[in-house]
Amino acid sequence: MPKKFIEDFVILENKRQTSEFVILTLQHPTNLPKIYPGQFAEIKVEGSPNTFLRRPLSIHDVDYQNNTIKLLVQEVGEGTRRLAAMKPGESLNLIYPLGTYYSLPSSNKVLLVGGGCGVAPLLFLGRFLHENGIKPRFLIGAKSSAQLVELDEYRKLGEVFITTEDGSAGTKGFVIHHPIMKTYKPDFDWIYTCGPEAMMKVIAKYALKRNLNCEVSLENMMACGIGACLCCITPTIEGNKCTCTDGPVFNSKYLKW
Amino acid sequence: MPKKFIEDFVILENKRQTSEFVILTLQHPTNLPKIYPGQFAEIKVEGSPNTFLRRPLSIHDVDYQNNTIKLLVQEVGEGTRRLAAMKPGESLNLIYPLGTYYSLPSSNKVLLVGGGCGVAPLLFLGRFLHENGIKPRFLIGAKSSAQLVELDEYRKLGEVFITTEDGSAGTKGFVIHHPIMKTYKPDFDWIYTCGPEAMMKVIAKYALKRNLNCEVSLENMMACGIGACLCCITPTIEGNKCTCTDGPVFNSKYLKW
Amino acid sequence: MVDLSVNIGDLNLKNPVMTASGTFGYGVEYQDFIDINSLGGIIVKGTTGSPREGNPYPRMAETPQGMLNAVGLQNKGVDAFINEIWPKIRTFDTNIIVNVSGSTIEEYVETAEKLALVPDIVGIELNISCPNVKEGGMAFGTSCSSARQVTRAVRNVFPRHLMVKLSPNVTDIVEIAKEVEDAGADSISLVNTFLGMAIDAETRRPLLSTITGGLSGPCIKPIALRMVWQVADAVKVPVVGMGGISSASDAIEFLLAGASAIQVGTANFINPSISQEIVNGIADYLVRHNFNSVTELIGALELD
Amino acid sequence: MVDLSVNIGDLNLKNPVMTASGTFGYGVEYQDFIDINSLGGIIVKGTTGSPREGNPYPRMAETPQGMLNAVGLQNKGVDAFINEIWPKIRTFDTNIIVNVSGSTIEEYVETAEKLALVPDIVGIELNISCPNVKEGGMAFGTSCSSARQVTRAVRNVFPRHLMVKLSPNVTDIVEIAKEVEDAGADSISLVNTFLGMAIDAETRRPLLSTITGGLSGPCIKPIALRMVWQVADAVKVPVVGMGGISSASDAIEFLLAGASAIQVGTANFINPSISQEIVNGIADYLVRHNFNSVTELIGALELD
Ligand SMILES: Cc1cc2nc3c(=O)[nH]c(=O)nc-3n(C[C@H](O)[C@H](O)[C@H](O)COP(=O)(O)OP(=O)(O)OC[C@H]3O[C@@H](n4cnc5c(N)ncnc54)[C@H](O)[C@@H]3O)c2cc1C
Ligand SMILES: Cc1cc2nc3c(=O)[nH]c(=O)nc-3n(C[C@H](O)[C@H](O)[C@H](O)COP(=O)(O)OP(=O)(O)OC[C@H]3O[C@@H](n4cnc5c(N)ncnc54)[C@H](O)[C@@H]3O)c2cc1C
Ligand SMILES: Cc1cc2nc3c(=O)[nH]c(=O)nc-3n(C[C@H](O)[C@H](O)[C@H](O)COP(=O)(O)O)c2cc1C
Ligand SMILES: Cc1cc2nc3c(=O)[nH]c(=O)nc-3n(C[C@H](O)[C@H](O)[C@H](O)COP(=O)(O)O)c2cc1C
Ligand code: FES
Ligand code: FES
Repeated sequence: MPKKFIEDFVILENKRQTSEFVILTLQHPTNLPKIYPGQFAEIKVEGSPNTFLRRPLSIHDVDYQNNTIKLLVQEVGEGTRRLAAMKPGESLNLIYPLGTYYSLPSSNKVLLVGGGCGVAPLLFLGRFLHENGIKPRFLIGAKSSAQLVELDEYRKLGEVFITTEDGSAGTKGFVIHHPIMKTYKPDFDWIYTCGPEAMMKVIAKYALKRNLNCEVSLENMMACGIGACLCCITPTIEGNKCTCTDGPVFNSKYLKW
Repeated sequence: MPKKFIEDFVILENKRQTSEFVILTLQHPTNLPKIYPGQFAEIKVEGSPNTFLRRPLSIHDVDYQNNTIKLLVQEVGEGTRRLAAMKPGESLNLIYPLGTYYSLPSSNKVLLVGGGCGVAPLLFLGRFLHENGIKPRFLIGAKSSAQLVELDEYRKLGEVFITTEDGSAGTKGFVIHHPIMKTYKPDFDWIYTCGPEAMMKVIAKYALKRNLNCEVSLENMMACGIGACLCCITPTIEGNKCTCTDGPVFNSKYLKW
Repeated sequence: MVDLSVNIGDLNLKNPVMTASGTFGYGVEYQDFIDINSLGGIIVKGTTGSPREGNPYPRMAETPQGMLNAVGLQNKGVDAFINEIWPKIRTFDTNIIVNVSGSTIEEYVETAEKLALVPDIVGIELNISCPNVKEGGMAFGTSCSSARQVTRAVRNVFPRHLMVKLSPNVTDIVEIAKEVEDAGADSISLVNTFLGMAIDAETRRPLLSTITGGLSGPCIKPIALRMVWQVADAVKVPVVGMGGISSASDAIEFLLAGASAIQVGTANFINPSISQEIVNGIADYLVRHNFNSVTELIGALELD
Repeated sequence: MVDLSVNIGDLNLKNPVMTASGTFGYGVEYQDFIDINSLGGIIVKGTTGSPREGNPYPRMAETPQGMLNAVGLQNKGVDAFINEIWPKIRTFDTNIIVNVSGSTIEEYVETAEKLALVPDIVGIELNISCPNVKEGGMAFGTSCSSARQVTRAVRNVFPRHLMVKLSPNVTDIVEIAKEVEDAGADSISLVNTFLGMAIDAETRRPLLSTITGGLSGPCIKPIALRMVWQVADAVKVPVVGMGGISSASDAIEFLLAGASAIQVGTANFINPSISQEIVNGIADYLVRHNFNSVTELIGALELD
């Protein structure tokens, strides 16, 4: 296991994307350790009396040159609301990098499927694949166009397909309804997905049926994030596994889905 | 009983006085109710996870023209540290005005004796007396000159005497050792005091012995501040009384001191 | 309009929100902040046979999301309550319930008898669970036989609504609840405070004059909620839940767990308008979730 | 240099700071954050006779200054512990104590017997207080007779240090502590978690798969501290205190109340270095207050 750290970062920038999403850029005073796409950090939310435990958030992007990382925060409760209100100069304590990561594909035809705040790890994954000579395609689902974030960033790395539930952008419907889902193998035989569990389950079933490799990233509730409390388990064919150390990225065929 | 309010104030200014003391100026959007010297507010400290109950603080000064009040905050624990770190523009919820107040003296020879953060209500009291044609004298005690706050403000209202424990300003020793304490009646026959309990007890004994009127302001621990919980009691010759509603200002002769 | 009214036995409440004994004075203390008549009921401060001075100062210590108190039933006694206080509060248009405390069964009975003679006092809450007095108090609430005895003795002399308030400092609260129901309680309220302690590490002294005191506030909510759920499941009389309720959502959790009404305690100290805000918040919830009546929430916890 | 070492019966601890079972894995999980060897001891995860999968997800809910857990003793069983885990952790230079849990007296005894055969396991902590299993667990810790029985049965087969961990979900913890002492415990640790519950008002469902779970964290500290104070006053064996300890000052409060050592639990999740910070903080306190040895603090609460 690579080493984990507890360290203070300083907020460099807080960029609001939509009414629900912000992107925080955090800087570390010295060199960052190696971080892999799909890994996450456990974040201490200060000044939020009802946020007792740390909050797990994916590493959204990493810049080793400037020692910065980005977090994509969706405001859903007191903790994420407080994070989304943080100002440049404030400091944030992270335990990181945590958990497993998406594996390098043996194919170069890959599809990255994200929904909601589940897009968070996919930018970093896309960049990582790109750097490794693989051109990712992105399929991003949202309720409506107003929830779509950072499309231009993805487009720098590969082709981007969109679905929205209300049809306000891209194909109307859920990600599974997008035409590209019909053209697996020629177009892709490796799927990475992160998003609402219901979405990931559909994708996992789809992949299983077609014998495509599929890695999913779970967002189970966590207390410790480092494999000590056994609160975050998910049932697998090898018994209960910790989402924080055996995951969050699992090959979907191991999950009891 | 005059009406009490729960209202949000906005911080206009946070002026650091010493390493321990700041003065906060808070503005109310509309006209302030009548507030009397010695009264206090119960303040909700936001963003301080370990500060569960409100914190009682004296009204340090009132400006009806600008609808502002001032608070003199001494940093002693998490709650007061958070208050002392508040920035202009932030808002603060107050229950106020609470408790009894110093009475208008029947004499015009009055001495106001304060120690530590106990000076807080005395500026407002001094101004109130001054406006009522009485020239107050102040006797202010501190550990050292570095703890003395706002002397110029007091000097606008009346003569100021100082004692410090280390002799770094004024007379060396405690307030009770100041030469003026020898010249009661000619110089004063009415004493108002606020500060550490030990100091107030000495002053109260002194006054009792010489038959001087003496009003003290207690700083008992409070949960509600409005007479509902019965946590803040002080024993009096008429039984246990609530410091928050029967006090904080008591005529010292009623206290079982 | 959604219907907020609930019945606790023969008591009709405008809404399920009451205020807890010892945290709301006699109601008058909160008049500047809310309309007392908008509440389902208020439970006044613990009343004893004779006047009591309570425990020495300090009586209070702050704890993580809670507080300890050691007030010790300071009150002017039942006679002063009836003659001086009651006339000032009886005109409130809400259910005013008198919390009755004591050190001996005789004291409980004597107090209840006197209150029974005041016909417009609709009910009493029998406090067999106060941890802050040397004798009696909590002791009655932590054994089945004494809980039964004191309830039955008071039942015999008090003909109107008898709510019995349980102590959480027990191994099996269901056992006690059943005894109390059996002995004639019209309703059961829970929980009173948990026996706790606080020390100042710097001075190496206890923070309370009595060393131990009663813990209340959000910190106890998970335990209180569990107890309410267990008791509501086991008894037939209505249950009134409390322990850390500080928001409409907290209140709804207790209703879902089976409480027919709730009491707001320590939260009143932090926000004196909270009880009324909770009434409004429950109404909003009902609208938002398409319920017609708050009674639809009672015991409506969904299990698989 | 101040002396931080304490003895718990025959166990010598470098300092009074241990980590609580179920909150510190097997120690290895924390190696990136602290030097495990700097601790007085670690109590490993609850170990049972056979492997257990524990309870279904969700197993955790956040509460005001605390959390509920319903892990339910997930572990690989005592054989796997001895064969796979112990070889990896036995070289830590600290006291490693194995928390033993079970559903029946036989299971406790069998597990303890197997651990007795591993000579370098210095002690076990008998968990008669787990609220998260259907059978046994807490039931053993809430009645005097079963607490006595299981303690005596394990005492008969385990010759080294036997620490017994009490449940706080009882009316009279002193009574249970005395039984356990009498039955041969070398030390008593307390408290385990409080039985609590959490509901999501919006979905009207319990937040835990098991509906109820164990409450831990700062919220329980005042009650835990009171219990430690009561038990330390009543028994002769050393007491190990825990419940919400999150700072050196919290730890010192438990020592003052009479604990000879303390365990840090839930706080490890929020700050994985906290146990070592507490060791340092206690040392600073001793210097600042002119004590030579931490033993001077044990039971040193000043009463008038
Ligand atoms: C490995 C991992 C990576 C994640 N990455 C991201 C990310 O990059 N960006 C992002 O915005 N969110 C991410 N999440 C989800 C995020 O952790 C939760 O939204 C957050 O903890 C909620 O905290 P809160 O205080 O705002 O909400 P709360 O007030 O605690 O809860 C609000 C709602 O969110 C749910 N919730 C709370 N905690 C979690 C949790 N750990 N997982 C799922 N749901 C939860 C609650 O059940 C509740 O319905 C991730 C979660 C995991 C486990
Ligand atoms: C009527 C009244 C008027 C007051 N006016 C002022 C004022 O104008 N300026 C000012 O700086 N302070 C004033 N105080 C004291 C102030 O309320 C406390 O210092 C404050 O509550 C401490 O909060 P904390 O969170 O910073 O400290 P905590 O961390 O809560 O405690 C730090 C230390 O302060 C002590 N303390 C805590 N609460 C109180 C309290 N209510 N009274 C006395 N000691 C306490 C604790 O025992 C502890 O030793 C007043 C108190 C009262 C009752
Ligand atoms: C300061 C204080 C005084 C109390 N006095 C009484 C009392 O006189 N009688 C009683 O039955 N309960 C008394 N209680 C207990 C409360 O009514 C309530 O049961 C308890 O505080 C739990 O609810 P909460 O967490 O909402 O405060 C008192 C509680 C506090 C905090
Ligand atoms: C996630 C979790 C798992 C636990 N597992 C065990 C266990 O296996 N055996 C045990 O005796 N106690 C267990 N406990 C209880 C703790 O050891 C400790 O007694 C309790 O959490 C109180 O201390 P704290 O408030 O410092 O956490 C567990 C606690 C938590 C939070
Ligand atoms: S969150 Fe603690 S083991 Fe995963
Ligand atoms: S603080 Fe509650 S009565 Fe004074």
